[in-house]
Amino acid sequence: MISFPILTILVLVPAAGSVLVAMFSNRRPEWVKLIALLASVLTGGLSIWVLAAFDKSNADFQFVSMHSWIKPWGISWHLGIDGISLFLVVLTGVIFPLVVAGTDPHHNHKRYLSWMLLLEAGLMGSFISLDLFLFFVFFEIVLVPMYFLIAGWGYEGRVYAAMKFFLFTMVGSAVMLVGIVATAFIAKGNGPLTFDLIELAKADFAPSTGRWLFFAFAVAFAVKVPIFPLHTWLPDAHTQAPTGGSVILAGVMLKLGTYGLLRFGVYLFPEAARWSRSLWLTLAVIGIIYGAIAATMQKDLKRLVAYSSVAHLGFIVLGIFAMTTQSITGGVMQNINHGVSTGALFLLVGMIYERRHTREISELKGLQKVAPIFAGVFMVVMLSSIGVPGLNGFVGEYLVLIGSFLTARWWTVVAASGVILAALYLLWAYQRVFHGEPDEANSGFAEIKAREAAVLLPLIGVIVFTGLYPKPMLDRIEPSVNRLIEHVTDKTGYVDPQPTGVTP
Amino acid sequence: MLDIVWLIPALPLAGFALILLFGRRLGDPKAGYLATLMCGGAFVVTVGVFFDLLSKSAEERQHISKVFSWVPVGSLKVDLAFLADPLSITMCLFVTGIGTLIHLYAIGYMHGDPRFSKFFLYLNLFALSMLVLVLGENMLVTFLGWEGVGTCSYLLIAFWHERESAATAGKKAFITNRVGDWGFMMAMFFAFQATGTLSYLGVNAAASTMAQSTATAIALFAFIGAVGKSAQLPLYLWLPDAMEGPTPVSALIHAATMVTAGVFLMCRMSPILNAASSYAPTLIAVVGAATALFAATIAVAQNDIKRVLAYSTVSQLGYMFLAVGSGAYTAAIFHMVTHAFFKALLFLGSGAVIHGMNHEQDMRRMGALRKVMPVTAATFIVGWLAIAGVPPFAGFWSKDDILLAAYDKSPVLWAVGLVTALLTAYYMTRQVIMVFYGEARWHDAHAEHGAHGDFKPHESPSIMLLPLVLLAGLSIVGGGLNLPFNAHTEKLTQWLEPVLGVHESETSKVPLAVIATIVALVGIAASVMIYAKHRAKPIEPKILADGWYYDETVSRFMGGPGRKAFGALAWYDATVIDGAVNGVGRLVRDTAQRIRTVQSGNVRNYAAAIGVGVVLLLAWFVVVRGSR
Amino acid sequence: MQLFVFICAGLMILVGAVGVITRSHPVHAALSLILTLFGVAVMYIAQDAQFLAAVQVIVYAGAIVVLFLFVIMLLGVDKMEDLRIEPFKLQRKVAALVGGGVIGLIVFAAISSRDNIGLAKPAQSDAVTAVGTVAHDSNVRSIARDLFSDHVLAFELTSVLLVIAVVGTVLLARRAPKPTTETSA
Amino acid sequence: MIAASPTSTWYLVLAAVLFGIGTVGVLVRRNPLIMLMCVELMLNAVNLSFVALSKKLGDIGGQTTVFFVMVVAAAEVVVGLGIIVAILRRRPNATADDLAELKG
Amino acid sequence: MIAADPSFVGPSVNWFALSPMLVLLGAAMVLLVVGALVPRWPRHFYALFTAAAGLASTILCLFLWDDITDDGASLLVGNALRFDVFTIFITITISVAVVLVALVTDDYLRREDLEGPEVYALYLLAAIGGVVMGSANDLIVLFLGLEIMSIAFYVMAASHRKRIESQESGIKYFILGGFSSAFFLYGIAMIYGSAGSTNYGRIVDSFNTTIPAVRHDAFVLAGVALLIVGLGFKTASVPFHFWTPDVYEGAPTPVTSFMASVGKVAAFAAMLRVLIFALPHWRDDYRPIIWAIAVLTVVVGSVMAVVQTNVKRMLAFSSVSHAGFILIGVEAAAHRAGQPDAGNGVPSALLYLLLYSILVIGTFSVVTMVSRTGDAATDLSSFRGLGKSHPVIALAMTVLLLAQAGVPLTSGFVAKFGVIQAAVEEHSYAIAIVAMVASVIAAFLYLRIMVSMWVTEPESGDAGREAIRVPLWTGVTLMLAVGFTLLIGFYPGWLIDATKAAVAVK
Repeated sequence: MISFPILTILVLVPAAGSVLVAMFSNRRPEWVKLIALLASVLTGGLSIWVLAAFDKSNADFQFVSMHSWIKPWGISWHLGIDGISLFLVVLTGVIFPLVVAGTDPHHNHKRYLSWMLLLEAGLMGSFISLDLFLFFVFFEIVLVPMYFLIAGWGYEGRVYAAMKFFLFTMVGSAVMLVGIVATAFIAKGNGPLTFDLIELAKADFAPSTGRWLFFAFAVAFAVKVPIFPLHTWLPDAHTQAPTGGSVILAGVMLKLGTYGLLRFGVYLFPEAARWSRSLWLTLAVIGIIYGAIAATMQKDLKRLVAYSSVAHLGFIVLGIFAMTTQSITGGVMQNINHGVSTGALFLLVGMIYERRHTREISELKGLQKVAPIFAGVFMVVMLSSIGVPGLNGFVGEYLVLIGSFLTARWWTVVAASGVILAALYLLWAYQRVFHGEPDEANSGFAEIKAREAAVLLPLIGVIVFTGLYPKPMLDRIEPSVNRLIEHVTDKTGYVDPQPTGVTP
Repeated sequence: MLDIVWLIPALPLAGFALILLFGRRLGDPKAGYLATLMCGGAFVVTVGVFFDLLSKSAEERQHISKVFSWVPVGSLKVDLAFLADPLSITMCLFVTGIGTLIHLYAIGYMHGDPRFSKFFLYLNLFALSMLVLVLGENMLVTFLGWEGVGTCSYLLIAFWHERESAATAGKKAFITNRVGDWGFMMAMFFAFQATGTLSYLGVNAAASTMAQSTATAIALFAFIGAVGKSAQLPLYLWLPDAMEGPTPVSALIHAATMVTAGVFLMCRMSPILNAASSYAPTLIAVVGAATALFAATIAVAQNDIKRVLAYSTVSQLGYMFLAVGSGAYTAAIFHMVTHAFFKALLFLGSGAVIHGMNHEQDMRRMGALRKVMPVTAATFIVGWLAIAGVPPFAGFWSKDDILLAAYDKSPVLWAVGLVTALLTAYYMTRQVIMVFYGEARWHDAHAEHGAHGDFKPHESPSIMLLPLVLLAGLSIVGGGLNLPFNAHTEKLTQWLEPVLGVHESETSKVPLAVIATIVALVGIAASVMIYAKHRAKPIEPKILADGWYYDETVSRFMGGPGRKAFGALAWYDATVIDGAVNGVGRLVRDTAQRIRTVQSGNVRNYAAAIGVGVVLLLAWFVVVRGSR
Repeated sequence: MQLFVFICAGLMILVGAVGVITRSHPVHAALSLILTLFGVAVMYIAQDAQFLAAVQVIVYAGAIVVLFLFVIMLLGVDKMEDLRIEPFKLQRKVAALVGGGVIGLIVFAAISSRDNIGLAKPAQSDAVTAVGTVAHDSNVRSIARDLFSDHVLAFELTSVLLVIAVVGTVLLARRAPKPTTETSA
Repeated sequence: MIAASPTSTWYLVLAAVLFGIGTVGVLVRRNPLIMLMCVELMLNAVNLSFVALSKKLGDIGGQTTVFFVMVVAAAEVVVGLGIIVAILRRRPNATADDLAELKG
Repeated sequence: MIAADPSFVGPSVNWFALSPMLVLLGAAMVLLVVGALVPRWPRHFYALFTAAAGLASTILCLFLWDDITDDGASLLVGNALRFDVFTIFITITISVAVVLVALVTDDYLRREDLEGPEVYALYLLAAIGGVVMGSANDLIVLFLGLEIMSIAFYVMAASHRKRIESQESGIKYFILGGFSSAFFLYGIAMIYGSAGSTNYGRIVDSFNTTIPAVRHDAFVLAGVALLIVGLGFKTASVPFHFWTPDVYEGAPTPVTSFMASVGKVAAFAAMLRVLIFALPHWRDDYRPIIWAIAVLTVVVGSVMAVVQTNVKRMLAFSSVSHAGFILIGVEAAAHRAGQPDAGNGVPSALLYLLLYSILVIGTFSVVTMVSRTGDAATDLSSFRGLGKSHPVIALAMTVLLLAQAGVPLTSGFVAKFGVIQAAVEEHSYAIAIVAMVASVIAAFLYLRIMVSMWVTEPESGDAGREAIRVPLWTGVTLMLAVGFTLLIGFYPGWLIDATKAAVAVK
């Protein structure tokens, strides 16, 4: 479509920014911050540009850039973007500037921002790489900055949390690496060795083989999502990470898991995905209910949000493996919605922490009286997280459910009850934090500041807009989803079920 | 005129937006006027649409105005579209109409409240959601409004959120509603799978062709939603607590609009209900009747002026569902309308009383108020007569229709309805007497209060009285909408016929009507005997006062076992699952420590280790591989 | 005759070896070592390796053992080592197991495949002649040929080896700047 | 076959036994010097088998090898003794068991 | 006298092919002579001269590489050495290691004020031993090379006269080394007995002829077993690894890095030569053993490293687990032993060796700096606050540690990927997965070091500590190592091609 290697630039800009920041003197934090902000804003702008230039009639990969990288191993620098990854890229591009602008590390801006930008580069890369090896590289490299962000700028238990996060994820990717290599070699046959996603997707694997390989991939992604029972790294990491870290972690990083499941798991091994669907559906539903219940009982505001993520991501997994146009589209969209609303939630919790230096729900009380606007913002974000129609959270969730209902009725019936629990834990928390008469500790709670508002406003805007008018988003996601399902159909003969009275 | 249906919700939306932006600057009372203006405007538009529809022939009284395509994915095509037909317009009429009055009233009631403008912000948002709900062309749009009103009720009930009770009540309302919403969602999913669309027209059209089981499923799940929204057994819990909200809210939510959404939904989907297997409607009727009776018994023993009304609302809603279950949808709508009139009146009246009593809600501290607040008293009495079912007030006619239908369904249901009617008359009378008659108990009241010098209940400002008067008028003549004398006088039936069909009944109406009237009078008489003439001791057993301990049991379960179970799961997560993870780490460390002892630092041990290795290797090669 | 020689030499070897590992006094151990070395030397002769026998006696029995004794004396570490106590309970059991295992397995291997050994007739490079086959070619001469043809590199490497030995001893023998307990010059 | 001349197998067996004894020695003796001697025993055993094999094969290479081994042995002994001297200078009468500072 | 013998023809010698070795040897000699004659020579000279020698041999190797690509491989001095890309690759690796270590050693010796050209000479001589091991075509030559290297190591390990630990490690290494090389030698004897020669080529030929008879010949197999023992000891594979942590901890830190790099390279080169090139007939016999040893090594190494508190010991155990990874490559190679298409096993192992030795030298150069005067401060606590006091050094160390942990965009990942890929190609998935999981365990310890560098706050005791000095050449070495690590991380293609060339059939 265009010769300009926009996607490569998307990765390089933040990376370059990171190096630049790292080289800059630490004595001038404001300059460092400015550079970081510029880099991230530029990236964001580029990602928006991609969104604008994206051809929604084209279901295939766009802006593809393809260069050979490690010839002897058949590895290439192959980037491309389609409806499934498009909005994740935009999300990444948009959230980072907000985080850079909106959150301050308590020490050593320079290092913090440098890691942040590196993280952005890694995330961008993993969302747009179409080469398994390349993807793995980004997928792994992301751990490093996140590890340092948590361990360096986190709270009391940060070292443990960071370690847990790093090792937990690494175990998963260890298995995946073997899976990747095995896939390449098994698919290769007599031809040349290649790690190119599109080439490999053409290969047919014997069912048994495909299933093993699929699980090798799935484990890694299941850890990342996280799917019950591999989720315990998440509450610790989220809670201990600095606000910015949590926002990225919940907003973008978890999506690596669901995205990976869709892009690599299902796309490469449709048969295995179909074969094991009931397992994943069950785990997803368990995750939804389990996460919600666990969230209800948390005493720490951040932990609560973290567990809510477990529940929300459960919906996405449900959608992916229910494998209907609606459910997958909903899942992909839910990726973004969850990113926005949970990201915003973490920002808000962070602001509360900055003011009160506690995350304990029991320490907070009656904030709505002293900071009504802040409370209002929190309310809106919370409602979107609960999934109230008219806000973004609903659309994705609803699509997932209505789509899954066609293929996985009873799982859906149970999963839908998750919306009740979501209301339960969030409203309960909201009541304990914002309602009632503030005690003297909380009566001094400051109203939302201009900068904070500036950071939150875009997110609120997205929340409301996508809630009321999701069509533009859906129009871009759906073709790629259909293409994926057609691919599954070619491989397995599975047909996307249509409701009676509708001719596909 | 029909093309501007979208304007009906648009106006409150505009109000919402304006107040959101400039509310603080407008302040008290301008914001109120703005909101009222918008709601009133909506009413005017509605009237216009109404007449436009009226001018058309019955068949083409149906107009869809699509705003934009909302959620189009694959075979799922959902538009944000509004359906203007007799049913929705009827709803709109009284939603906007009564809504306007309540807005107006609220200006006076909320005067001086620090969050005045915010209140109207919520009110407009509520009106908007309600209108979306009723105008929705498909289930999803309805659901949008459905959840919207739920959210607004949460916001409004918890309006005075500094009060723990208020906050809790709001939360309770929202969550209980969510349970219902789950049902509604299920209904949608079944409908979509069965018909591939969510628009009412499509689904209803397919009703005749779809499998009966599917129809039943849709109907029952939708009913679950309705139960949640319309506070039927077993989900009525939230409604009495919702009295924590400001009185206009109670009026708006409980009397006129929100709670009737459930009934509306059932009527909207009546074809499905008809297609469903017979036990579905029966179930609905039974639940309705049971709720009606149950709530009425509780209302008998309440002392909070608003709680009485709340339970009576639950009871009246039970009536409506009884009607729906009996297939008399028109009757249900009819009663909905009249009930909207008189219940709104009663609530606002009680609000006026509370206002005049400086937020005193306990009827035992009132009495003889008719002297100090005559207008309120007068209007309230009208409402009382209406709800008690005394001809020719509105309540009598609508309730009569329902009882008739119930009788056709089954005499038992009819009997239950009748008992409920008796009780209704009884407790309403009790309330009127306790509040407006007898000796004034509020002089001593303030002694305990001791708050503000010589305390004198006062009549409310005219801006609050005006709505009362208007509503009182409506409560008197409201019955005129659907007089059962002959087909010609049954205006509402004819009007709604294209949507809801007619409920044929060969039972002669007169005897039933007579019986109903007698029963009502008996109830009133009994109440008078007890509370005015003190001929007998009041029968107010604690169990009734405490609502059969149902609420307590539930909340005790939630707070006790329920919470424990949740706690157990959290414990499991922290101990077992996370424990397993950390356990692996510990395992590694321990093994390492054990191996470490071999690393003793002594050369000879190392040599020994090497030697062992040698022997093992030799054994493998010589014995295993060598001996072939 | 050969048998007799084998038995005697074998006895020397084994007795000496056992002596080395059982004599608690280092000097005695060293002397037993000499016994073994001589036994081995005899074996060499019996196997037509006269040159090696000579070297064995000169280098081993002569130089190396003397070196041992010298060090023993020099450091005065001629303290008796009490072999009755063994700090590690398992050590001796393991030692027995290892020794027995090694001997047993190798002996088994040697016997079980006695026919295969020598099956491969080495492809002789022209410079090398078989042991004792050609009369005019003595053992020394053939070793020399082999040494300077096929194994010349190895031969050169030994020089490197010796250089290292020298350098190493120099480096190690150098006195630390702050001399600790001086035993002797 | 009574007065049989010993075949190379006999030598190999003898060598194996000698080797085993040397191994045991390294494991049981605590005096580093004697451990070194035991290593020498092992090397001699190997030499013995080399010679026997070269005889059996009629190949001189084995003997050449033995020559190299002797050189190596010499070098090892020299260096070994050097290290031992260096240590025992500091810690007289140190046995192998005493040298266990580094462990874990 | 011999020369007079008409019938004697000495083997021809291609001197140019031997030049790298000769350069190293010559340099060693010069150092010794100079050291003896001119005691007060500027200290720099020794190190730079050694480095120069290493560099020279590297460059020579590059020329030789061209020759081989043109004329193909050949045998040197009476079939004693194999002259092929494999040899060249090993030689280059070792020479580079010499260069880097020499640079570090200079500063080290001065800090510890230990004199002497001897150490450098030993480096060079040991390097020769290593090269011989890598290029030997004859078990005897291999044995001599191994002894040359080992004896040099014994001496170097014990060379820090002020630290009793150094000498202890020396004697431990010496006794165990002698012990194991006795086994190794015995193994040679057995092979010699059954093959009638110690020359790789002749061994293969003779087994080709005698194979049906000796297919399950216990004597040969015993020989194979003992050879594996000897090589296993040098490569520090479980259960022959016990010396590693003690020696690594006790030896002077630069020497440790030398042993960890050159020692491993040479030992594995020898292992590949012997098992893959000399004993292909027995691949089905030894492959399971290699498999088992590889798994054990990887797991034990990683697990044991977790509980260490001394960084040198940690790295020692991590080097054990790295050895396990290389063994995986060997295992993969064993599948193809003796086949025309050598597969990826050998190349991946070679790649790993090169990358790892540079990694480990870099890592130890940091340890050298941190260990401060006396070379004793190698406890985890001595790294506390390094991120504050020397951010650049800490960053470099972090990169190296991440590389060791196998994080992408570092050479460590390329290396690991290589062996994993080789293993998977031969369908040994189990070993691959075990190895990867073990590497996660190992990652824990690298993280621990990073944490103590970046996160842990310096404690009161640290104030009194001697400040860490960053000498010029050590810094240079570190930067070279890091640069290389990243370069390969981003752009490994050419190096992979090179390793593939090492087994390409000519």
